[in-house]
Amino acid sequence: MIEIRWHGRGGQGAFTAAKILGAASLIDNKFSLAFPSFGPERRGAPIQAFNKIDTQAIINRSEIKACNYLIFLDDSLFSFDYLNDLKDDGIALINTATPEKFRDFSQIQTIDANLIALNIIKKPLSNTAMLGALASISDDVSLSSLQQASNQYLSATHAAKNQLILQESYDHFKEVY
Amino acid sequence: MIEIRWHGRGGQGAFTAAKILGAASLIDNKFSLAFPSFGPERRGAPIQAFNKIDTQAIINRSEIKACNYLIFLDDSLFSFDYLNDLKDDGIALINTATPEKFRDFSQIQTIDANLIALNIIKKPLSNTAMLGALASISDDVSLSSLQQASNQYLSATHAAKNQLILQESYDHFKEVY
Amino acid sequence: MTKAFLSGNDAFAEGVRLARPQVISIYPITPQTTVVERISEMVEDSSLKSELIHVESEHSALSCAIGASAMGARTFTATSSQGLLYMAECLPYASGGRFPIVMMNANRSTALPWNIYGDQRDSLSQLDCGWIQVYVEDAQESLDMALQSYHIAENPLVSTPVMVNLDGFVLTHTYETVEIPSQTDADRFLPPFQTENKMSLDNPKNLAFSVGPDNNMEFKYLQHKAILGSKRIIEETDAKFAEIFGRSYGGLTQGYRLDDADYILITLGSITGLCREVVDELRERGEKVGLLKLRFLRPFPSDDLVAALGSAKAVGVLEKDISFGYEGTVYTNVNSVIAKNGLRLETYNFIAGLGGRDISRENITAIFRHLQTGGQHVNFIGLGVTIDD
Amino acid sequence: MTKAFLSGNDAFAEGVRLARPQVISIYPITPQTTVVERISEMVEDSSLKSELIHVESEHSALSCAIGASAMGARTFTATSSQGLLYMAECLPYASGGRFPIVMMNANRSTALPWNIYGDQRDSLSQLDCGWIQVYVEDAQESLDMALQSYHIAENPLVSTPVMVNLDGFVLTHTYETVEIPSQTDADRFLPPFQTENKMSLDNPKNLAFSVGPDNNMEFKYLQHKAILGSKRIIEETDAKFAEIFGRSYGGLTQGYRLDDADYILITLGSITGLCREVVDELRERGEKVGLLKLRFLRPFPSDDLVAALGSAKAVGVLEKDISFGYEGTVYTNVNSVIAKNGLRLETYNFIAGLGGRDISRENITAIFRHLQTGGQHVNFIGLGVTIDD
Amino acid sequence: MTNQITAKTITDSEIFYGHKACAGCGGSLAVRIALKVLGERAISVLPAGCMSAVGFNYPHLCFSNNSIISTFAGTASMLTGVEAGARAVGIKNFKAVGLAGDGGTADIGIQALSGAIDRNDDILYICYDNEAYMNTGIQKSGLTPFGAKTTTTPSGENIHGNLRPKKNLFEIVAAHNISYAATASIGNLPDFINKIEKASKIKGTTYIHVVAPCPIGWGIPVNETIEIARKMIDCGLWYLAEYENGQFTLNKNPRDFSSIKDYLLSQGRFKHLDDADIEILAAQRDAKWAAIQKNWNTTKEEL
Amino acid sequence: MTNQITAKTITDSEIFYGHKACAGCGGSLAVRIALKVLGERAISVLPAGCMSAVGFNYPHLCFSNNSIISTFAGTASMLTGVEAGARAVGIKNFKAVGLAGDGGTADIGIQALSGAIDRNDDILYICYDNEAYMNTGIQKSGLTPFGAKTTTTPSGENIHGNLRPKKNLFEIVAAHNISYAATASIGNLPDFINKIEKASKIKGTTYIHVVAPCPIGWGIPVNETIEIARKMIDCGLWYLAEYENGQFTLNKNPRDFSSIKDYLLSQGRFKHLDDADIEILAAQRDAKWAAIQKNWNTTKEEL
Amino acid sequence: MSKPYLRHYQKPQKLSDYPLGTASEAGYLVTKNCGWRNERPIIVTSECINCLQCYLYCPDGVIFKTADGLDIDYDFCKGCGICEKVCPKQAIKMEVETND
Amino acid sequence: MSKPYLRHYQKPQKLSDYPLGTASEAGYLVTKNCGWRNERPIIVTSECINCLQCYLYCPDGVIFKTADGLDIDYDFCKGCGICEKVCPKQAIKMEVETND
Ligand SMILES: Cc1ncc(C[n+]2csc(CCOP(=O)(O)OP(=O)(O)O)c2C)c(N)n1
Ligand SMILES: Cc1ncc(C[n+]2csc(CCOP(=O)(O)OP(=O)(O)O)c2C)c(N)n1
Ligand code: SF4
Ligand code: SF4
Ligand code: SF4
Ligand code: SF4
Ligand code: SF4
Ligand code: SF4
Ligand SMILES: [Mg+2]
Ligand SMILES: [Mg+2]
Repeated sequence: MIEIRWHGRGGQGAFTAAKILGAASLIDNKFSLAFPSFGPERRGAPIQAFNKIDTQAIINRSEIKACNYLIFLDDSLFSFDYLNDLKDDGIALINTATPEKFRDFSQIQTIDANLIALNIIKKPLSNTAMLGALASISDDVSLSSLQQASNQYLSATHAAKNQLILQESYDHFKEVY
Repeated sequence: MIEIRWHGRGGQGAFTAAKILGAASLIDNKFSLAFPSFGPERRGAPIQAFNKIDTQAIINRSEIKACNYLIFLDDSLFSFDYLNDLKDDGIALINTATPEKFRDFSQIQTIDANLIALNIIKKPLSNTAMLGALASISDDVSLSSLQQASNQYLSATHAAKNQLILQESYDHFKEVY
Repeated sequence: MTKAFLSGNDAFAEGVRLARPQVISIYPITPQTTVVERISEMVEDSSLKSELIHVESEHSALSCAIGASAMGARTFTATSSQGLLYMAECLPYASGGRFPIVMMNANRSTALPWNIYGDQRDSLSQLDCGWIQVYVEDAQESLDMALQSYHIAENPLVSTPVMVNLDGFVLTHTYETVEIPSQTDADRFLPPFQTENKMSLDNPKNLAFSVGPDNNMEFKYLQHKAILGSKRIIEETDAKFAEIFGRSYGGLTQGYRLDDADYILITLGSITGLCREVVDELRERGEKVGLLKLRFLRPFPSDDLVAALGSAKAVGVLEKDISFGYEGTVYTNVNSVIAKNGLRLETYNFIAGLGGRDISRENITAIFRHLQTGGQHVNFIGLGVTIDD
Repeated sequence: MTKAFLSGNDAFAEGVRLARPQVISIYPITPQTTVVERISEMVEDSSLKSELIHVESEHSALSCAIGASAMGARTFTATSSQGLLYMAECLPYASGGRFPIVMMNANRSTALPWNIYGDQRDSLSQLDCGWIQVYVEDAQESLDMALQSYHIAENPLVSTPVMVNLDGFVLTHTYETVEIPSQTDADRFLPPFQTENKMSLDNPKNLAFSVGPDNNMEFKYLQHKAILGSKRIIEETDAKFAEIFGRSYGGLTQGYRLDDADYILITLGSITGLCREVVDELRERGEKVGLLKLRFLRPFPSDDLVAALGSAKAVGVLEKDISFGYEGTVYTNVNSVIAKNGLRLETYNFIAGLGGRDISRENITAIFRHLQTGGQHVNFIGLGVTIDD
Repeated sequence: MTNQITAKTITDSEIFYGHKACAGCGGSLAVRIALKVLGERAISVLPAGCMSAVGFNYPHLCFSNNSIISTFAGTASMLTGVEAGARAVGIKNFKAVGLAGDGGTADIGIQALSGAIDRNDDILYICYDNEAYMNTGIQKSGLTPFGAKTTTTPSGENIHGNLRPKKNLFEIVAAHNISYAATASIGNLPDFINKIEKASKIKGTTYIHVVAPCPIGWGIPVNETIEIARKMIDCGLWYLAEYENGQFTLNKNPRDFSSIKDYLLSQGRFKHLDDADIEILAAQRDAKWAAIQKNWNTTKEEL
Repeated sequence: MTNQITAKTITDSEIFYGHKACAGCGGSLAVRIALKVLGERAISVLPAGCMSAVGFNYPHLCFSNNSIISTFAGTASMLTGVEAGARAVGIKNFKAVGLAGDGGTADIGIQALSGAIDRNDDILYICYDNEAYMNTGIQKSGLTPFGAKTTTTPSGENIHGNLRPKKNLFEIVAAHNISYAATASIGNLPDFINKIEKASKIKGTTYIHVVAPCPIGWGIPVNETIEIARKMIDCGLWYLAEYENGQFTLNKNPRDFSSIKDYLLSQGRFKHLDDADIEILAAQRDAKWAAIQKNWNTTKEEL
Repeated sequence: MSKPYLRHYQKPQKLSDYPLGTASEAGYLVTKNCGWRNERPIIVTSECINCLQCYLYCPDGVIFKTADGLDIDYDFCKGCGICEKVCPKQAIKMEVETND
Repeated sequence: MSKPYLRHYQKPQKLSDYPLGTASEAGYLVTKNCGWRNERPIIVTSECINCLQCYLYCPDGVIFKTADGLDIDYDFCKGCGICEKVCPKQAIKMEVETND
């Protein structure tokens, strides 16, 4: 089972990303759960969202402790302590404009998702870009499924642009590797 | 155990009589319960009230089925069927201005309680008179205790007049016998 | 000490007066109403000095009491049936906040159908709400438990609200002889209310807060532990009460002729008296029967039950209650003790008195017969019809 | 039939849409809110044609549903926690009036302390209210039980409201794959609502009347009998559902690897999945463990329990609930079956997940250990502190 | 105002009949008349209170129209459900009417009532105001007037009965911008009948507040129910008015008031009032009327 | 009106601090200011709603005064208990204040509020109106204005958001003959401050209805909370007024209104409104102001 | 003219005699109210001008129109005397109820 | 000046560390709110006329008076930008928050 934790601020769309990822696994004929964390904090406060992905039905709803992927929609949310929450081969994926800070850590991958989003939708909404990035660095979800799934959670106009973001962020890593 | 059922209309004071009787037994160093019957009917509708009197504490709160005394505050409430609810030596005590109708029944005693009350308090409030009558025909409660007890349930002015009613109705039967 | 001829409600009101609550919220409902009427008279004539608040509903009655308790005031309210359910949200609120409010509940059937008569479905349906629940038998116990309840509730180790249940009409509206203690003795028994669980200008607090998954379970455990722990306080309270007033009720339960009893009937509330009479009758005939009156339903008297039932052959639970689609709730609770302790005896449930149906001496005798001969587990007593389909 | 990636609440809303309720009253409360939000969208976009009523409270939500049901309309409402308690008065009202309303409850802890997370104290505290109570495990069962519940509730032999319980957040807000049946199939499954228990201009009725001591107990008995009788209807409904949709849930309970199981864990709701995994794990190690999921708490599945537990050595009840001063209510209910049937096995209670505390795989494994080795009867799982005093 | 339905033309059918109310009960008259005006197609919702208590005792059922008891707090919300449900199942030409006491309306029921008005549900809500919780035996409600003795506002040395003025429910309802609201009294049935008739034809929420004395609770002989209701209007402690289109209209504009003292002291519940208490009530009345005369439309007709 | 407390003189103490409200939350500003005016001796009661949700998370507690969360329906009744309890235990010079949202006040809480006013309990009740149930994620309340999109009044092909006008709560409260009631807005804090100060000195029930925009629910940038509150007043969809001694007074009498369309379309919740919808709102506004100008005292000062 | 009327009632003998839910025939009377009455209203036809005030104001609705005036359903009249009070012609007399 | 302030918080280790009931010390903060902030308000002292509008309108009350003007408690400022908007002198600038 692949376990993923998203870090974002309320309103950044971390949970939407998790839902798109879950819906994409469905298209991939996998099983998945997507769930938010809840708390009293409001829009703007740091929040988390979660995915579990597996080839068989997932019936364990308990908390995720160790992650295959930790995804940060915003590098201000990252702290190095979080690396302890990764499984042995886990990866932390960080949206940052200053990748050099993270260069020394083999478990960390970075992408300037804001930049990609800003170019396409004029807003620093990083969530879709991070999905594209994830598809790129992992075999657990396919870009095409993400593209299909994202349509379900976004209005038609948004969806089209998000396709572009997905593609671009996907390509970003494909180039890197 | 002495079991008594009062028949009256709401507002005629059947339950007050039952309470005075109960309080009087306390003075007599007996034990007693007094309880009303309840229903959706309002002022004016026929209602019942009950007493249980005993020389030992009464711990049985179930309904009274067979009575030692059935007391009717108003003869319009009486029907001969009720005599079936009397214990073998039970007595029905009826407030009536037409005693002749009941003359043939050994289980029935009558008194014109309204008349007594009218004379003294100018209202046909029969309940105290029926208490006096009961004291007279039975050994289960004393007049003096009733007089003492009635003070607890009535304002000072009322109480004084009720003493008179009690006495007069008590004497009524003493004369008869 | 004086003697008076009072109803269960009147007696309870006297107990409340003696306890000197500082804030009282009232809302009428049959058959509770005469309690709040008596209390209104006491406030009017200054025999009780208290803030008397005419609230607009039972939800408000208990909310108001909670607010007052949060200021450290001793509080009282009373309700019944629909009213208890209308304030249901406030029940775990008061207990979870550990506010030692005392509330009288006049046990009455709940709608639908509408019915103003006594059964115990109202309070038993809210057994899980975190309150201590007492069921009393007669007017004297009503008065005494009004006083005792504050002593239990306000003990800092308990700090939990207490609901005192009086059977509607058969107890609330039945007049009988009651001893009324003196205020001096009452004051000797019940000290003024003191707690840390309150606001204060010198030591401001935030109350009734949220607690997330991190700590919530600990708060719940503390609540549970406090009620379990109240068993001891209940016994101590009864002992102190006995010392001052010469009356004692024996704590969580009260047994009757249990020694060597093979067949035991468990009761609660005002039906107990009649059952005792039947026990006497049967004992006279040489039958080994006994009775256990449950005074407290929470904390549940597990230990007392084990002690009482240990060597019995069969036990019956008589209750004015049914949990639809199963059985009476008290029965369920009793059975659990039996299962946990591996007791070997038959258990039977007698559902009676729903909606005010009279329970007769014959009914009780038949119940003991049933215990002796065996039969169905769950029995409706006094149904007026053939169960044809 | 289509597949979608939906939360438990979303799935339930889809089920409601397929059931075509005619009147829906809504009031928000976390974590129920997204159900009524989905339904609002459906009404707005006409995929559901229904009178959508924005009521001012939960008491009003259920009162409104009762009124509509009294006209013969199929009705829906939903609530959670404080909301369920705020409408508590209307619960026995709806069931006593035999109005086959379907209500979703998002299981959430009740205040105090405030807590929005999932535990089952809300609905379990109202177990006696005369409703049929279902607990579902995942989003698919949520959708399916929305449909099935109407089929059960509206059966004239049942005519009793059904409360469908979804664990807050872990089920209500967790997204997973769900099959959505076609409207055609749904219509084939669920016929329009018909009843005699309603007003009509041709045949005017007086409803929700009072019934005094004379007849009241018979009405209560009828209610009890209807819920007991619903066991058969529940099974028939499931069979019909299986026929049309190819999914089946097995009626009142669902067993898992019970054959020859010595140690059985009883669960309800969404924790069941994880427990199944642990059973598999232990079975693989050769341990004779099994699981029984209680789907319905009322009617209580006594017969299923006897059948399942008959030859076990120990049984555990895992519940997100505590009846303060005693034990978990489900445990109490299970123990009663054991006592009545004289089953010889140890029983244990595992109170977990209060206020949203996570229940881990390790917790479940430890629970099975406890079943095997024995220990305390009532256990709080996952307390974060030393129990020092 | 011309009467459309009169004693002559009103249906002969009795819809609320055989009930167990006290002799001379004003509330039962209000309910009887309301249902006679609305007719057999009215669907009535009555909360706990005297009228449901005396009318719905299985098997003795006193409403010949479709009727239901609601929870005490739930009159208006159940009414909403009834109305929506009736429409949903295709019933046409019916009127959903609530018939609730003062306590059930002004106190515990106000949340639901306020909500229904806010939704403008197509219902008629009639509050029969007997100025206390009567079904439970005369306790103070929000509509109990200043000075009245009830069992929870006893009068004695320390306190002279209820210390709070009567809640201004008619205007509270009107402040919701309700489609139509009116006050009425069983002392003036033609006026009450007209208002019911008018309200029943309006789509949206309508409200009628009808004073209906309770001889038991007020402490008057059972044959004086109508008289006391009339005296209450005559002495200015009640007024007949309507609210429509954002405008208040006074229907009867008394030239001067009859004795308030006479009205009060003829009732047991006010017997303890001294002159100072009566002065307070008179002052309250005068202030109210000053505001009425200033702010409301008043009809020409002075009675 | 002369300011008695100003930004200069108001206490430096922050009583509501460190809370978890969204950035730019209007409600938190209303609560912060109210408590700064009332001071440390205020005892506050907050029902379920955003402000209690963001302020009372054990062990993180954001009120430095005595404060308690009430049940959602029980703000006013708990406030009554707090006030009575405080007096009963001998506390002096305190003010019991309720701080409740629009849903908690106008819908589920109105029974208790109405009851407290009826008793004239010595409490101050402040409703911070963000025009929806925000804590649960933006659902329609009785105070949600006509046209607004919420999650339970979605806007789409069939329905253009909420179809019911905003409940007239200020006047409903006033109709209770309350000692003092006022409207306010966080767009005008000096006015709000004065009114709190004034209310706090009155013995008896007082009520302040303060509009407190919620950037999340209204669909505006978080830095525009104050601006939108001001626009709402300027375009005439809100007004600053008081009710005292049976009399309404308009505090600010705008000579003319700024564009209602501008106000509406700058918010996400109104973006779907077409001109016809906007016309309806404008007409409602004009009718309201016509009534205000006719019936209320208006100050000379025209702004 | 229609109204709830008195039925012969037999207490249910078996469970199936009870209605489903709490819904039963509207306007179904099983007991009279005459037991309330201490005084009996008598309409003095000769004095009556048929103004219908008594008909209108009777709380129990027991005064009904007949071909030639008004009559009273004494099964349900409670004897409150309101009719006597509202009659402008003193055409109703209250007579003490006899017991037969 | 007083206000709730940040404490060093340790999760209770034993049951007796928990309060009685749900009553705990008022104004007890254990976490900062600066994680909210994307932009940081900077008061340009030279432009400031000390009109206190920013102080008054800050929803979080984090602007406080100092001996020589105003300062901001950045532990709790959420960066909403309301202060910038209400400042009549544009004396507050919002700067993009850096991560260190
Ligand atoms: C929740 C709840 N609380 C209390 C009651 C008890 N109760 C029933 S009727 C009634 C009095 C009703 O007073 P009102 O509404 O004025 O009507 P009236 O009896 O005067 O006709 C009360 C308090 C109830 N049924 N439900
Ligand atoms: C009885 C009950 N029903 C529902 C809720 C859920 N609830 C909590 S806060 C809230 C919304 C509050 O809205 P409002 O009063 O306007 O305050 P806001 O959140 O907008 O500040 C709701 C519906 C609850 N706590 N209790
Ligand atoms: S108590 Fe009053 S309102 Fe109730 S039935 Fe009797 S007269 Fe009517
Ligand atoms: S949702 Fe709105 S009202 Fe609630 S905290 Fe956020 S901004 Fe404030
Ligand atoms: S006495 Fe009363 S009940 Fe009888 S007819 Fe006259 S008004 Fe009607
Ligand atoms: S009120 Fe008198 S005159 Fe008029 S109809 Fe009746 S009896 Fe005849
Ligand atoms: S940015 Fe917002 S929180 Fe920070 S100081 Fe300015 S107004 Fe206050
Ligand atoms: S608003 Fe601007 S000018 Fe005024 S005090 Fe603040 S920073 Fe200075
Ligand atoms: Mg009334
Ligand atoms: Mg709000």
